[in-house]
Amino acid sequence: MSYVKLTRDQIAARIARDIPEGAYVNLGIGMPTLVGNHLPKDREIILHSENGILGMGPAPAPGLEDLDLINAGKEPVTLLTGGAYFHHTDSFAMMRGGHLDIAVLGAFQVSVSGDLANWHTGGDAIPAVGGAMDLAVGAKSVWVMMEQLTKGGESKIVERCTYPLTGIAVVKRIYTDLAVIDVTPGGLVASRLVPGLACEELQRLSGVPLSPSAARAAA
Amino acid sequence: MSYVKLTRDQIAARIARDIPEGAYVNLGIGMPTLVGNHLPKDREIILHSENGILGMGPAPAPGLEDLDLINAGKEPVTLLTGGAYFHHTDSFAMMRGGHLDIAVLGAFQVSVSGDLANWHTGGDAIPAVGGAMDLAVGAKSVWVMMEQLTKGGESKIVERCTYPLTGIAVVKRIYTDLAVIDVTPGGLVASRLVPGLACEELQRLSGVPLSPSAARAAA
Amino acid sequence: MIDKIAPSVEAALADVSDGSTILVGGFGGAGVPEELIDALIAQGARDLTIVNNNAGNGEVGVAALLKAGRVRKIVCSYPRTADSYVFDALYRAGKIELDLVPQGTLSERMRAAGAGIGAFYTPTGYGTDLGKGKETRMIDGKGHVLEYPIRGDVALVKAERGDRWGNLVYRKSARNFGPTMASAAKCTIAQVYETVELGALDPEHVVTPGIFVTRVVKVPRKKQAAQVREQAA
Amino acid sequence: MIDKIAPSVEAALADVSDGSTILVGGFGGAGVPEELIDALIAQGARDLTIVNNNAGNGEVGVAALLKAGRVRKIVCSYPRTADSYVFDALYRAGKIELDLVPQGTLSERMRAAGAGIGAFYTPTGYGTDLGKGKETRMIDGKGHVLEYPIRGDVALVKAERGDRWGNLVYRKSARNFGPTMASAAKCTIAQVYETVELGALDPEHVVTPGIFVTRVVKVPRKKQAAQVREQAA
Repeated sequence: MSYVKLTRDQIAARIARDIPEGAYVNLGIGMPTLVGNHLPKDREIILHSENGILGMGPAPAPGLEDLDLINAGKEPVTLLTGGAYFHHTDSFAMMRGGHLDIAVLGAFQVSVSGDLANWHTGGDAIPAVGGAMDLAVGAKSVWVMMEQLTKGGESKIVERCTYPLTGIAVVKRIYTDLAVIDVTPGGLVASRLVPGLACEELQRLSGVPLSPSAARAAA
Repeated sequence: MSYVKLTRDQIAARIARDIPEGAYVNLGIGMPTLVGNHLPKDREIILHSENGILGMGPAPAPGLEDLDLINAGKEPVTLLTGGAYFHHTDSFAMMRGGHLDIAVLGAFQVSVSGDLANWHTGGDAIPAVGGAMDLAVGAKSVWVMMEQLTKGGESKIVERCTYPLTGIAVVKRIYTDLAVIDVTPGGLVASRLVPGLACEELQRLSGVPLSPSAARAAA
Repeated sequence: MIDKIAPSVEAALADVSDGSTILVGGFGGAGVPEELIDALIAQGARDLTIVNNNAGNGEVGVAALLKAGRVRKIVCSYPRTADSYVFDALYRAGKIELDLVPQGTLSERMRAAGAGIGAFYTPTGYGTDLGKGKETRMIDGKGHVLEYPIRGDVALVKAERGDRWGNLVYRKSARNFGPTMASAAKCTIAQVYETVELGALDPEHVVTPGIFVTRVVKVPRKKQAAQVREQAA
Repeated sequence: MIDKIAPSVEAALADVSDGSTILVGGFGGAGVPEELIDALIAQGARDLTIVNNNAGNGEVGVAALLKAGRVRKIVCSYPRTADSYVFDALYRAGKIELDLVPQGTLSERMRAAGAGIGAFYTPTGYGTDLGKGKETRMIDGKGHVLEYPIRGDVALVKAERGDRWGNLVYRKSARNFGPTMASAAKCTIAQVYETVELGALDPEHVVTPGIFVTRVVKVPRKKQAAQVREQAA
């Protein structure tokens, strides 16, 4: 059977739908930022930005940018009614202290036990970590948003990360362009595979053991 | 020769005169609170209160008490123009972090090396420490305000404290009803003895070695 | 819609369990969540650990909770006051455990809980009876003791105003332990004199962002003002 | 009379010594004390350690300081940006030392300096390359690394308004590292757009109390507004 990969916006929309009302959420820089465009309008979800914002809103209309109001990716944003500002140390206390319900992060690799590698490709690159490690250890649930495979066709879900780690056993769920994969004590569990993709084929592509979700039929 | 002991208000006035303009100062509960009544009107001195106040002012006029504005001794106070409120953790960060220039504390005993005992008389009493230990380790200069002798005539300056310690080697200067005694690496140095009191007599009363200050004549 | 406003203090406290650790705000008469404490007494939870700066005064608030026999242990910095006789009697009778903690360490240990800090070294208490039995370390020539977080199951705090997202502002020195305790408990309940519309609190002036607050409950100011006059009299 | 208002950025920075550790506020374009950094370049201090979230952009601010050869070492969380080419070249040439610190640990280490905490255990970085060589400890089954304070000789921060006692308020996300850095240095210099009369800042809204501030210096908003428009263009 043939299947069509989800676009980044489709993955983002899927993640957005899974965020419950009232959740405090940090969207990592890069791909996860897209999730903000898909949040259901009928739910109040409170976005946190590491640089001292709760209740972060969407980008301002052109011409209304305020350079004192930016997100972690340094792009202009807005503040929702009910939002608040605070300083960096308080902001990271929220992250490290387990007050965020969900952090959606990009990744280079995720291991079968939930190890995350998303800050450094090693080698000659100048390393830069930002707030990635704080989010990885701090959020109640770390969700990864990434493509299932690298451009070269290698699985980004691996037995053991070869890139430098961001955190150990921190990832709870992986949203890819092919499926949703939960990291459970019993191993990886796949659900919501794109139509036409069998779990066996996903496992073959991934090169790691994957079981189908019991709830798959319902997805 | 005969001499007259300073009153508590006279000791307080002496301490107040020694506090320089611009100093950040915490006055401990009990006797040191009196210092606040003697601060020179022509100097700006900023009082800190452990419960989250900088720029604490004197007691309000009767009838104008605000139970949300109290000092460490739980008495109503006022706020000076330029003052600020903050929470307890920030307040103790100021104390522990070395931002206060002077803490004036009462004491049961001070040792020759500056150990302070001011929180617990031991034995059967229910212990209560409050912010005493944080002030003792945190302030740039800890000044003690106390009588030279107990009611029973024993020296409160001792070779080694017998009461439970508040902090080790923290006291820089002791203001008593008889003199001002600096704790220096070379030992205790007495100055500003009350008229008619010789250093030898002070040493005899104290039972610990005391040298006269070289600057004594100037005091 | 997020709505953290609880209809009553009773509703706000309904799920407090026996054996809970409860962080209770206030310093002296300022910032004491009196209505929440009264509701906790009525609610009936037992075998509690109370974290508060003091150990109760007279026979109201924390002292009333102690008198009702609900408290197994109190963690505080200053249990001895002119009218702490309820605590005194229980303590001397061996009916309550006391964990005496220097005030700044008390606050910092709760801050550590809220900030995800596993433990910290503080110079406060080094070489004293309150540092006894604790791990120590010399850092830059200065003695430090190792202190661990104090986590609450519940925090009861008093603020001035709150909104339905749980954002809070306080009043003067009534702020005291409130913001830190709010961050350090699984369930934080704030009593306020005014519940305001979302957006009525300036985002620059919010002291406790709603992320730290589970429930907000309005209590009447009138009663409080009367108490103030009584106490001041 | 206490008067922390300095007449100029030059006067405010006159006593910065060679070899100093300088904490520099800002995250992205927000809260960057641009005028103070420019004045530091003009002042001429060398062999500096700079603590900042980034390692400079383009050839202005911290990047200009780097380009002028004044910086021995940079402590930051995110040195790699689209236009961090000045740092990149120095780093690859081995002409600058990089101490890479996770952002929350960077902030918390400065907070520890300001708060008199000797060291703390954080889960951030445990088991990663950035935790390597550090002391570790399992606490409640979770790995932690031991981190020590970062103290500044000087902090350069940008605030919105300040008074002669040094009280500061910030604007929106320009607050970022300012309050923490202000608390962590021996000498804290704040640039503000407005100096206001004592009492003009509401005591409930002061974010950095004056105790953490050594000097306040006013910089013209006009220039800044122009830069804002340019950068936004």
